[in-house]
Amino acid sequence: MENITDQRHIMLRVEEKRRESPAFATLFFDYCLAFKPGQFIMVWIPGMDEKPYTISYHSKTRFAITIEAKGLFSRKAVSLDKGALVGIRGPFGNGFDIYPDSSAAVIAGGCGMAPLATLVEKLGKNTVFIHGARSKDYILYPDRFDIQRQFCTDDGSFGYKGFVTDLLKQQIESGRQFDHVYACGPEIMMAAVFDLCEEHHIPCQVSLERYMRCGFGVCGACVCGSQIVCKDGPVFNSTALRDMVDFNKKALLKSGKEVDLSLYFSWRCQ
Amino acid sequence: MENITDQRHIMLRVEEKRRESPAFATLFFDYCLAFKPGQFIMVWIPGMDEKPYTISYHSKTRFAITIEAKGLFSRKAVSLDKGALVGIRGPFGNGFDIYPDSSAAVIAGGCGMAPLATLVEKLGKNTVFIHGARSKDYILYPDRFDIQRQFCTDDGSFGYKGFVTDLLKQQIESGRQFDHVYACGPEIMMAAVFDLCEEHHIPCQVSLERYMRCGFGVCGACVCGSQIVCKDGPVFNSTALRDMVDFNKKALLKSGKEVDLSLYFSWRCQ
Amino acid sequence: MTIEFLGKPLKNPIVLASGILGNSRDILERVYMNGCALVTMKSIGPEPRDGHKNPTVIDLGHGMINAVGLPSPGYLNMENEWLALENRSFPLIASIYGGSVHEYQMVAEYVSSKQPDFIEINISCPNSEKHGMIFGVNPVSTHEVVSAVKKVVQVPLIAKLTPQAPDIGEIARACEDAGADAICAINTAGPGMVIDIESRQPVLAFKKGGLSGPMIKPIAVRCVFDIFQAVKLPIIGLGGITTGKDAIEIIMAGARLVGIGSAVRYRGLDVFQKVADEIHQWLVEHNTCLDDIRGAAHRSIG
Amino acid sequence: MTIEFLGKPLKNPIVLASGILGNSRDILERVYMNGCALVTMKSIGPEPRDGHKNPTVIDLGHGMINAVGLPSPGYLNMENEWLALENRSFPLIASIYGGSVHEYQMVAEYVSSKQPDFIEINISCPNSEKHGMIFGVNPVSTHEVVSAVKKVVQVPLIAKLTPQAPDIGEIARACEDAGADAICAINTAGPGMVIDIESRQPVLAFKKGGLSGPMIKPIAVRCVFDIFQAVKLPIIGLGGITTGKDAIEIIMAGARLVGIGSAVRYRGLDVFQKVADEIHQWLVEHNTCLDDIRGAAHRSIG
Ligand SMILES: Cc1cc2nc3c(=O)[nH]c(=O)nc-3n(C[C@H](O)[C@H](O)[C@H](O)COP(=O)(O)OP(=O)(O)OC[C@H]3O[C@@H](n4cnc5c(N)ncnc54)[C@H](O)[C@@H]3O)c2cc1C
Ligand SMILES: Cc1cc2nc3c(=O)[nH]c(=O)nc-3n(C[C@H](O)[C@H](O)[C@H](O)COP(=O)(O)OP(=O)(O)OC[C@H]3O[C@@H](n4cnc5c(N)ncnc54)[C@H](O)[C@@H]3O)c2cc1C
Ligand SMILES: Cc1cc2nc3c(=O)[nH]c(=O)nc-3n(C[C@H](O)[C@H](O)[C@H](O)COP(=O)(O)O)c2cc1C
Ligand SMILES: Cc1cc2nc3c(=O)[nH]c(=O)nc-3n(C[C@H](O)[C@H](O)[C@H](O)COP(=O)(O)O)c2cc1C
Ligand code: FES
Ligand code: FES
Repeated sequence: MENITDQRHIMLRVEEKRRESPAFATLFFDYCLAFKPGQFIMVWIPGMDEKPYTISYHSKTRFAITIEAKGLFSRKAVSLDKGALVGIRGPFGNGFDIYPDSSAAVIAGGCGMAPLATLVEKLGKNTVFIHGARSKDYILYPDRFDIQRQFCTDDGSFGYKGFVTDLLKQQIESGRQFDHVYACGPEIMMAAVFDLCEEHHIPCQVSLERYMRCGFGVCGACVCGSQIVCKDGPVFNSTALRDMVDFNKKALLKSGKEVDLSLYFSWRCQ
Repeated sequence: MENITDQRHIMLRVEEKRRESPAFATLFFDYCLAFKPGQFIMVWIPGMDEKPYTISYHSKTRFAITIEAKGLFSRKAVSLDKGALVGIRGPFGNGFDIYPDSSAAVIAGGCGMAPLATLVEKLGKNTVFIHGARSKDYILYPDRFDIQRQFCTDDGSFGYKGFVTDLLKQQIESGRQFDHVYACGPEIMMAAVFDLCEEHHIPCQVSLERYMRCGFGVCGACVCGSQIVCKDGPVFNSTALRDMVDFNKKALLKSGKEVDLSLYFSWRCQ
Repeated sequence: MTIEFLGKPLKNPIVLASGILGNSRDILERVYMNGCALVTMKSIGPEPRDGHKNPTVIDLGHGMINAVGLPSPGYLNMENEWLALENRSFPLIASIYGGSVHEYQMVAEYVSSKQPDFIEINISCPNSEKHGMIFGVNPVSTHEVVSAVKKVVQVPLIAKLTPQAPDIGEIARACEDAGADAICAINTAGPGMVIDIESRQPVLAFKKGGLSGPMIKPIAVRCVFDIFQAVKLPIIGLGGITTGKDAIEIIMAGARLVGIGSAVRYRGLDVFQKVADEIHQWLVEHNTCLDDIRGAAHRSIG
Repeated sequence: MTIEFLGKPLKNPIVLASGILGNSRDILERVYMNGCALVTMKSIGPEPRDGHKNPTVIDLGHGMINAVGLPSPGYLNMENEWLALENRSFPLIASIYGGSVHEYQMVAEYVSSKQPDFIEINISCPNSEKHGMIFGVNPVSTHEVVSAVKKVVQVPLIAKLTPQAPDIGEIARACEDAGADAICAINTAGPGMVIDIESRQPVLAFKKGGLSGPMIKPIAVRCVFDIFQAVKLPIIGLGGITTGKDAIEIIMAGARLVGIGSAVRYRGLDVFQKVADEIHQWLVEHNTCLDDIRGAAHRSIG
């Protein structure tokens, strides 16, 4: 019988924990999980809550999630130590479309690096890789990749001072041709990347974040217009984004109430 | 997905009906059923009842059951015509143990021929095949087999006048060696065959009949001492028979009441 | 396969169950475009409510367990949604719940003014401490809440029942007497509980949850059978319906329309069209029609 | 893994559910030899009763549906059986049912004189027109029948409950107040119905039937959880238990012993030994014991 991992939780113990920086930690689990970059799992801390996280490291014997300490749950997750018991189910969602032998740009903003890390590892050496963050402390995996990375920070504490879109624009304007652009980070950043891509007719894929319950397209918590983020997404391409009126505008709170994105991202889960 | 046939009924239409004699009819169904000689199916006539029947013909595209009109249900079954809708589930039970290249005797009494027919077709040409019945009208499939058959009837209307055990005894006493004896018919006949076999140290297999409900060893309707007829049987070998104190003695009525076999066989199902 | 339901013509007998997707006009429309004839909104309550913490919905393979906990923006906080629904191109059921007869009435009256095609009152939800189910297991309180709501609504009223009632036929009769126009059955069954033995904790944050999907189909079929025997009202039958044959089965038990919820997980969003097509094909193959098979299992043979 | 139950030492916590095999001394002994610590006889009634016509038991894959209909030789027609059981080598529960308080009492008093180790009263069977379940959904009639039976029996009394009760904790309290010594939960769930769409007939001759096996496990776990919270009595937990992990789960909900019925179909007659071994292994691997895990899901963490 094949392992069914998207039904009841598989209970795993944290095998290794890496403090990436004051704000980030990566939890490793020794388990063979079928997975495609961009997919996510639901992570249950018994007695606490359950939230979606992308897989940030993946091999035949191991996978990891990288968490940014923000609210109640993520702070608890970051505080877990080796041996802690966690339930996971998934992977869910569609994942990124990967095209061999094409020229790609990957644009990560803050913790948006997490889903892109395993993607970058599947793309060619000539991929352009741009990584922005608030400051040096928010740069994830500084030494992880074979590929060269361009850094930028809001405060200039590491790399270029400015936005990821500035760097992408420079690349495009310098004559570099991209077949695909992948982006993950704050929705406002992804919207800026998408706009830039539209302007230059480059197909783009971004990974969205919405409040989730089931993770498999039934409960409706995560809907964004007519799209079901957990099932149709979390990765959406340019075609989908063009029709997605709520992209970078609206999201549903836990109650189902539709609010402006700014309100959504200032909301704290109790 | 493989066909699951032992759960809910598979609904089939009678494809062909053969009136074997005034008392017997064979109903053919065009369906590929996995099956081993000696196993049985539960046959449901919607609106009526459901009873166990052995499979009397079997090929890759077809199978049949042969019914003796006795009580309410079997008379209804015998009256069904081509096109009638019947539900079947199964096959259930263990079936006969078959030993290639061994010398066997097959002893059928009346409708006990039904489970033995497909067995005989799997045994070697040198099998001794004895078939008894009340009278000529109760002889099943007179022209069916390649193998020669010895007939006997209680009234002498066909073949030898007397019992199947008489014929078997003649064979044994004439010096014929048997590795295995298979028998099906009235329990008193099977008991006589078993006794004869014990006397001559021949391994014997008989097929028992008890009232059944589930057919798969849960409800307990069919228990005979410590044996579950639908699951451990319906075929029992000499080792099992030696320990089976209720063999040829006791059976449970539909209510679960244990009665003498004579009482059981005179009882009519409402 | 067009069919009439309380005077409204529908393209087929398939209904989206409440609480499945149903969170925005756009997704309701997408469900409609995927072959569903009548869509139900997620149940609307008297107050803003977040629902329970996660885990809230878990697939068990042969069905699922959920305790979402009736999240709702609250009936007064949905103006955008109502506006968006005003010029809808599809028939709509608005589902409502409350914690008291008064709350049910308040929500119902307001929602009725927004002119959904039907209002469904959820008196059957097991996933809250105080909402809903208590009404649905007792015929007296069922009668009270249904008749109170009936007085204040301008559109046909559907009562959604729980299989947990000791005698669901009796509850359906109470609804009929109280003026309900149709019955929807069933809400989730159980409730059930799943315990993770490693952490020794119930998996759902609310501990208990309602069961849905294939494993509850026999319960749903029995309930619809009982209701069909008890009342003359049309029935929306649901609970584990996943294939056209499942739909035929619950129609034979007495359902006029067939609801689909959990099957979205098992067969995708186009399950509505698939089931509608499968029903159609079965009817053609058997040379029959919906009117002929509805309640057919009540006519005994043999 | 020996465990005490109402003063009786048992070799492990595994119980044979009533109505499974349980039809003769010899088969009960065989079940016991296959690793089961405590075996239950098929429920015994006041009169000879054939039960329903077939089909009566159908496997649905993830569980089964049955309406056997309480066949029984009648309590006065079992002398051979009682004689055979007199010198038994295994602990025995005699299960009984009736159609009225008086019948329950009559059967119970007589059966008690035959000295089974325990008497279980089945107030929870959905498969008969008039027997059993009506008592088990109402705390008042539950109290009445349990206290009446308690008066006339000389052995500890177990009350077997139905999950169909709107509040099973309340029913368990009524049993405790009435003097029951233990609770057994659950009997089959639903009832359900399965309709064959080709013949348009319910598959079971009795039309409706109780659900058992894996698909009802979440309901059983929830019921045991509720009962554990409501009363102090020891609980026999059953409903879909098929593996050692299932057994651990229902023990964590609060069960002292674990019943097995339908799993005989899914894992064979040696399911009793298998489950006992699996429990044992799990306990060893987790360096714990039954007393430690019983009711563990009630202690919340985090
Ligand atoms: C597909 C997907 C993949 C993700 N991958 C990662 C990842 O790899 N690493 C990572 O750190 N995070 C990831 N997240 C985010 C993660 O699920 C949590 O939302 C995050 O950790 C914050 O949770 P919290 O409970 O600690 O904070 P909260 O108290 O919930 O608040 C933090 C912020 O999260 C948002 N939010 C959380 N819950 C809600 C809600 N109910 N309704 C509306 N907004 C809400 C709000 O914007 C809020 O400002 C992912 C989310 C999704 C949907
Ligand atoms: C494994 C197995 C295989 C079988 N194969 C065949 C077969 O191939 N062909 C065939 O014709 N029959 C076969 N039978 C017998 C068949 O199942 C029916 O019992 C038979 O057809 C008579 O049923 P009836 O309802 O017509 O008669 P009934 O009214 O039931 O009475 C006929 C006789 O059947 C016995 N009987 C039936 N029901 C009960 C009961 N509830 N309790 C006790 N005794 C009962 C009694 O001895 C009774 O005298 C088989 C039975 C079993 C167990
Ligand atoms: C995740 C989820 C949420 C639900 N929310 C509601 C709800 O808000 N209101 C309601 O009346 N029913 C709700 N239900 C019950 C469904 O409408 C339906 O009655 C039940 O799931 C049985 O149908 P199914 O087996 O097709 O899913 C919900 C079911 C699920 C699975
Ligand atoms: C075929 C069958 C017959 C049953 N007969 C009885 C009975 O006579 N008395 C009773 O108390 N329970 C009876 N039950 C219920 C079981 O004892 C048990 O409570 C139920 O099946 C749930 O357990 P399981 O899922 O392990 O089977 C019967 C169950 C089945 C499947
Ligand atoms: S989280 Fe439930 S539909 Fe997306
Ligand atoms: S018929 Fe049910 S155990 Fe044999």
